[in-house]
Amino acid sequence: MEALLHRKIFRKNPVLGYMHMSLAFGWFLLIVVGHLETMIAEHSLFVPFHKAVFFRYYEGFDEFFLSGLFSFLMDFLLLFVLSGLMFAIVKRFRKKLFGLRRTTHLKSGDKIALTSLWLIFPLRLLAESTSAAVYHNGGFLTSGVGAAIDFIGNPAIFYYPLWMAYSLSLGFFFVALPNSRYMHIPTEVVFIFLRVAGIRLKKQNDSYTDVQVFSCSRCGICLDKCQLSVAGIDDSQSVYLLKNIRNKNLSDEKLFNCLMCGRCQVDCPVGIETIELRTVQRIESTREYNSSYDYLIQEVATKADVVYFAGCMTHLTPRVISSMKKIFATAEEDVWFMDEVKAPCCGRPLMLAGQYEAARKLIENNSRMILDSGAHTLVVSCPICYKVFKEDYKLPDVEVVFHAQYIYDLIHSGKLSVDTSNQRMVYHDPCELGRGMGMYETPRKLLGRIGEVVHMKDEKEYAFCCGGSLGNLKISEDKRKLLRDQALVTYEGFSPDILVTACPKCKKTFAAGRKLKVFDLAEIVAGAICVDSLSKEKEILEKQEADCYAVEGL
Amino acid sequence: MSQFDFLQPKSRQIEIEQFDDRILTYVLEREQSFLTCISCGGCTATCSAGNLTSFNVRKIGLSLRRGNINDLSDEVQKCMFCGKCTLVCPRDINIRNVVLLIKKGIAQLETEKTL
Amino acid sequence: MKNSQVNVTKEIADDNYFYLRSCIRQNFFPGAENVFLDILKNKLGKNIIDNANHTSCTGIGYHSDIVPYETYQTMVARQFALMTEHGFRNAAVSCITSYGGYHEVLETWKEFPEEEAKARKNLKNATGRCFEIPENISHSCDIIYRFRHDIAELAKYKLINKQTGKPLRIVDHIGCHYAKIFPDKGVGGAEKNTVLSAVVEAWGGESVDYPERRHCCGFGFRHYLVKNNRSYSISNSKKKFESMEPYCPDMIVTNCPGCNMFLDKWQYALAKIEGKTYSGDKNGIPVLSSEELAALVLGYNPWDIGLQMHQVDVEPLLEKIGFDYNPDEKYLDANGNFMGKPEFIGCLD
Amino acid sequence: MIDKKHIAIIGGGIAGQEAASVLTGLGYKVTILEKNERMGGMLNKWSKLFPDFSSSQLVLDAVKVATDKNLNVICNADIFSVQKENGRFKLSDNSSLDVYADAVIMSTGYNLFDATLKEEYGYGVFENVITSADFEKVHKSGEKLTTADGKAPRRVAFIHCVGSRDAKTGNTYCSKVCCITGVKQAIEVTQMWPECEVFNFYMDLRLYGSKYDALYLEAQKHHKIQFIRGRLSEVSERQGKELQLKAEDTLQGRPLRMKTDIVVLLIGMEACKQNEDLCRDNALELDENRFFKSKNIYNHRNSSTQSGVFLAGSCICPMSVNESLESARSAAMLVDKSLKVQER
Amino acid sequence: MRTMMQKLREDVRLKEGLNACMGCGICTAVCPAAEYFEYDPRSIVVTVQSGNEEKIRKLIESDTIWMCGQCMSCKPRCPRNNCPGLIISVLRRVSQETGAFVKSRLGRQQYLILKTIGTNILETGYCVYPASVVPETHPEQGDVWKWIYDNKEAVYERVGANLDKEGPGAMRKIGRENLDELERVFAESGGQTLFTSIVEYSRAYAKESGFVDANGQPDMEKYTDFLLNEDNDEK
Repeated sequence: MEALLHRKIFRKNPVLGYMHMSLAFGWFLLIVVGHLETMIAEHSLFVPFHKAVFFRYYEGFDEFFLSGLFSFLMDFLLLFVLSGLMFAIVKRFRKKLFGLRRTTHLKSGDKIALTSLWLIFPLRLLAESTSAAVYHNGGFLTSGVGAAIDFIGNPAIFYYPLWMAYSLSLGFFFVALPNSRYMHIPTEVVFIFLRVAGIRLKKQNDSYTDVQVFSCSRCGICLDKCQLSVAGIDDSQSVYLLKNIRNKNLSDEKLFNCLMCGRCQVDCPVGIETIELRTVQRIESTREYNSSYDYLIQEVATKADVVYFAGCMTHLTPRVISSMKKIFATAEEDVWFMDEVKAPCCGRPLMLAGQYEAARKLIENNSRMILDSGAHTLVVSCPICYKVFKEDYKLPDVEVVFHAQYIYDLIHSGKLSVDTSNQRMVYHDPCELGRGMGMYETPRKLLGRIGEVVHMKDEKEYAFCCGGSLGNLKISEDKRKLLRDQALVTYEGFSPDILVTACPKCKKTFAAGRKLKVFDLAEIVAGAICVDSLSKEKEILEKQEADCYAVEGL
Repeated sequence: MSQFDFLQPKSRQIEIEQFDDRILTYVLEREQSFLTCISCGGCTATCSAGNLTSFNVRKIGLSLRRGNINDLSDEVQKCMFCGKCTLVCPRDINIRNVVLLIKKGIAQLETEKTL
Repeated sequence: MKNSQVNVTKEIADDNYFYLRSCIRQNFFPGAENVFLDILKNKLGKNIIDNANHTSCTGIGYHSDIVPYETYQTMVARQFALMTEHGFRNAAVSCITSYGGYHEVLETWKEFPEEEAKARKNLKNATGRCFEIPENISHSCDIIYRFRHDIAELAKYKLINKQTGKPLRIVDHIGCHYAKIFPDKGVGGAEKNTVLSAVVEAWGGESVDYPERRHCCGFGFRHYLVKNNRSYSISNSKKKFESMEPYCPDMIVTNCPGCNMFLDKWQYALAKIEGKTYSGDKNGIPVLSSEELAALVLGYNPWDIGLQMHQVDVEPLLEKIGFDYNPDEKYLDANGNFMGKPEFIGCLD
Repeated sequence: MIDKKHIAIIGGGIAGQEAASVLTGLGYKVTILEKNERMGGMLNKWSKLFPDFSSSQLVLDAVKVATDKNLNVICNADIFSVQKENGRFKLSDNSSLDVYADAVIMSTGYNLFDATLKEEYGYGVFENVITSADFEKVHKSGEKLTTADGKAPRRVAFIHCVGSRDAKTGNTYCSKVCCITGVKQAIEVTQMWPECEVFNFYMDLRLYGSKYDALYLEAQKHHKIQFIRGRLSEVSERQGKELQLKAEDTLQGRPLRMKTDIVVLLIGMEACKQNEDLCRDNALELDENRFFKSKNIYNHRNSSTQSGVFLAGSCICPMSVNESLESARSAAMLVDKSLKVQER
Repeated sequence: MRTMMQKLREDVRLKEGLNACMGCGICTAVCPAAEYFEYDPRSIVVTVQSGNEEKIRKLIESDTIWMCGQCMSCKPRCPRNNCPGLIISVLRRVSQETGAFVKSRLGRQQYLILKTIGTNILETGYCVYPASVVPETHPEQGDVWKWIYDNKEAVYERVGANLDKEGPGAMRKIGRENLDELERVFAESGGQTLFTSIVEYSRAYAKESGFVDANGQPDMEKYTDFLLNEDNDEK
């Protein structure tokens, strides 16, 4: 049913949703009802397919059970489909009315199929109408049009040619289908079934990738969701990716020109795993040259309850680190700052570049370090790291916690107390955290304890990418700035006091835009720690210092 | 002439004329921003991999420009793609892509002997 | 180079020289030193003394770092003391390393008088000798340069190919320590040194420039002295040969005994290693010092001045000049007896 | 009584002319003493200006002083003595010319470094080694830069810091404008010969002025000019007059050898030799770089060590065109101020 | 304890050789050694200029300082009137005085040079002496030299030299009284101390490295063999 209705399209735009529904669902019903009608007319459960499709051609003068109702129903459905078709034609030329700014470009296979598709239903109307004129068997629509035809000339003259034209257009459509976007009609059903059954993409090309690839109807909804369009990049979006995979002409320039932000995937009516599909292609494309990182040596781990891994990017936002340190100290947590001096990257950036095998090496190295520390919790403050630690590291008995959650828990358990203020904050969902890991509420709850989080339209799964994404290896910095500004201008519209995010990369990207003051949520929390806990922190620091002196014998 | 086995003259002087610019061309065709490198070393300073081993991103760029493909293919393997270099580059060079292209270019050279 | 822009005019004493010999030249080309003395005394009528008491200046030891600078200064002071004792104020130096060294020491003493005082004290304590600072220190090539026109007047031969009538194409190599340490101490300065090219031109030859003209021959002191290090030495000589090869030189003239020896011997070694010479023939490019060249134009018997001690055969060069010599005397000893001959002369079989 | 006061300006380059037009505008009587036949000074030799490639003629035309009853221009006047006599200055040249003035502005400008002094670079020896001034001459003529035998160069190398920041030439100071000139001329070469490879050998790129760095970026980005950090050690000529360069690629720490068709030496600015004469009969002093010494380099940059004598333009230190003009205007204003103080 | 920098500064040649380096690379550009070794005189000067004790200590323990060929081609080019070659001489001296030279392969060769050139100087008064240019260890000297070597007396006499004889002339025998003076000069001016320093540190290193004879004393013959064959790492 989902395949026919596509609720997501409705969400995108009701008119567009109606268009697809009327065409897909309407046609489906025409076939089903027509079949039923034929079955009743023939008094048989098994009727030849052509008989049902061309029923009005065969159907002569005989009245049968409910034939009047069926005539009406069939005409109504035809009208339903035709109305959709009308929208489709309008959409081709006036796409804005449908909430679409862009539509896909057609290729020759598509054009034949599209033309056939457009012709099928008007021809059917005309053919059935002539039948209606000849046999007087039509419903309200066909008999009406039939009467008009009768008025123009002898319907019997048009009778054969029109039925012939109708069947030809139908034939053309099915012949053109495998080479066109309408291939999705058969494939999608299979795909939706498999998806519901819980099957997901593996890290290599296989038949399931083919199923997904062929399930794309090239509706183009992903085009508008894609922020790259803002920067004038309009040949690398998911729909083109799928097309290029299908046509086996995918270039690196297009493959790696994607933010991997996941906005397209959220809105894909068919639910194609666009990001995973692209990841698979990147893996395939770079399989030849994964690095071995022989130089990595196992550093000695420090025993602690909690391991903090700041990550590469966080090292460029030292305020986040100092905030985390302050939070740890205030909460009196036993923490080992694993990459304070040096540690390999988490591996996620390599994965985004397709180099999963290479990332494995870093993951192994880091895993051993974390396990050696004997910690029960790994805290990360970067969503890029969080995703890979959570999904790809095998760390038995170690809970991987994002700092938002971790801080929230500290507050919740009373280890940390924060002051409230009336600051208005816009919270920017980092791609890797939001769409990537599904974490939307925790940061908001946390920030809500300190100030007011402004509610926006483009948030959570519809949030913008900051433009700084590591997923895109091709986009120039100038173009990144356009994406960043798109988000910033939108956020500015809500006149917040500050912009808060939970990703060092987003923070740096937005900070460079100089439109709003940008903070990581750790900074917000660290800045809001109650005086009470502050004095406690001071006490601890003094004690630590005293211990140091004791050790050094001073 | 075994008695002369101590005589193995080999110059390490850079001869601009003898540059192997195949990888450079390959990269520049796809990533123009590399042209504007001023060899400031910001990338090397921030590099995550450079913190762990002798890896110098700036020198990767130089080896690329000077056509030292041998140096390049060994060195470029050390990159972890973390992207910090790109973030600090004063000339907004897409260094991650440059590294990706070098890796790709070298892999292609090795398999196909052409680019 | 004829059209040199900067003319470093260097003072060269015109008589009364105290001769300071070169370790390497005595060792490999002793005839060159003898004939230099002979030319000065007997052809130009100058007063030059060859003193038996002077020793090596220990410059090779100094530049290979086993002789400290204080010791080197004191050794130089001893040479000056011998000069002083014999009443000479002008040094005629055979060796380029010494030449550079003497100037280096003098320069240090000028900058840091305490160093001179130390050297005087050391010398006094060790030998009881005292010295005065020489008035002039010239290299043998300087003196030849100074009297190049006198020599040209006395010359029996010109540096002209007798068959073609064209000047011989001569490349020069200036020892690094001649002018690189103190450019104003070399005729023409460090960059476009003219001390040899002017001599060549005065005697009818054509001085030919080549890109690596200023490059070191590759001696490198410790680089030659330790066998395992000699790749440095040969590589740099090779660089020079490669650079001069396209200019088809008839010979190389040098002012430095070390360079003279290396440029001669490395051609042979390179031929053995690479099977190649840079002269277009199997012999190699003859390498002569300015002393030997002067002796040749003056018509000295090539075997009296020791040209049979060169690995690259000089006979083809003698033929080009049209030199009247007796090839049969080449390997006869002082008494006219055959003293055996090298198994092989030249570079390639 | 401004109109009675007479100011002599030594040097009719852009600084001298600019100062003259400010002063005549204020009503002073002004005499410009130019040693050459025509006014305009060194800028006459330049074709296009950095950083925007405006024609130097635009500046020359703009500074050209309008004929004014108060203005007297004397060309071919090679002043060699400035003496103070009875509170006025007496300026004399080699002929019988004597000019009396109440104040003097020195705008003697600069000399170009004589590249033959940098022997190892072979200027004057190798035909394909030229200077930045030679390049301007070619550019100004509208011709294209070619090798000595008229061929299109396949490669051109620009050498920075020739006669600047070099103890060997006695000029240890930075001439300031050569870096940007090198970038500008490198671009001009690629504009003449799009296929030509251009290399700039530099020690530091001192692109100090507004919009200069943008030109550098443009040179890299759009003109594919390559910058190698290393000071040129020597130039030698190969057969066929092709040149060979030696430098270190200091960023790699390796020596580098390169063949090239043309070498352009970016020669620095030196103080005028006449400055020494001009100091002889008065309290004027030269600084360690042989430029005129200012009373103090911060707030009395235009005042010389001799009261009544003021400094304008690149006789103070190397300056670009716009700095020189600004300097001239401020010198003129200072003259005005000091004469008014005297008046009172 | 004097710092490395103090030791370097004691040598007057450091003052002559180092004014202030701006890292232009003109020295490396013209350096014959830089062309064939992983060697960069510019960076040596920069290190000395930095005054960083740790770096200087590492430097004098390294092969790097022994790569210079002392041609002094760097001297006339430096725009700041430095002389890298001279600075390197000072580093080598301190390296030998402090024993750091035995820590590098090229540094250890100083013992070989001492044994050949040092011995020549003290025993003959010459740095180079015909009998010590043995054709077997000097194959590049070629067949002509072999002939000269084999017929020394006759050949030198033929060309007017005075080999090993009294009186003046090329390759004459330098009289005992002169050699005694020479020895006293070495003793007086620190030459002998340096010789001793090189020998002692080399003996200690030989012992440490297991070149010992039956009595547990350093076996310097074995050590010399080791040095002669201690090869370039790159080969």
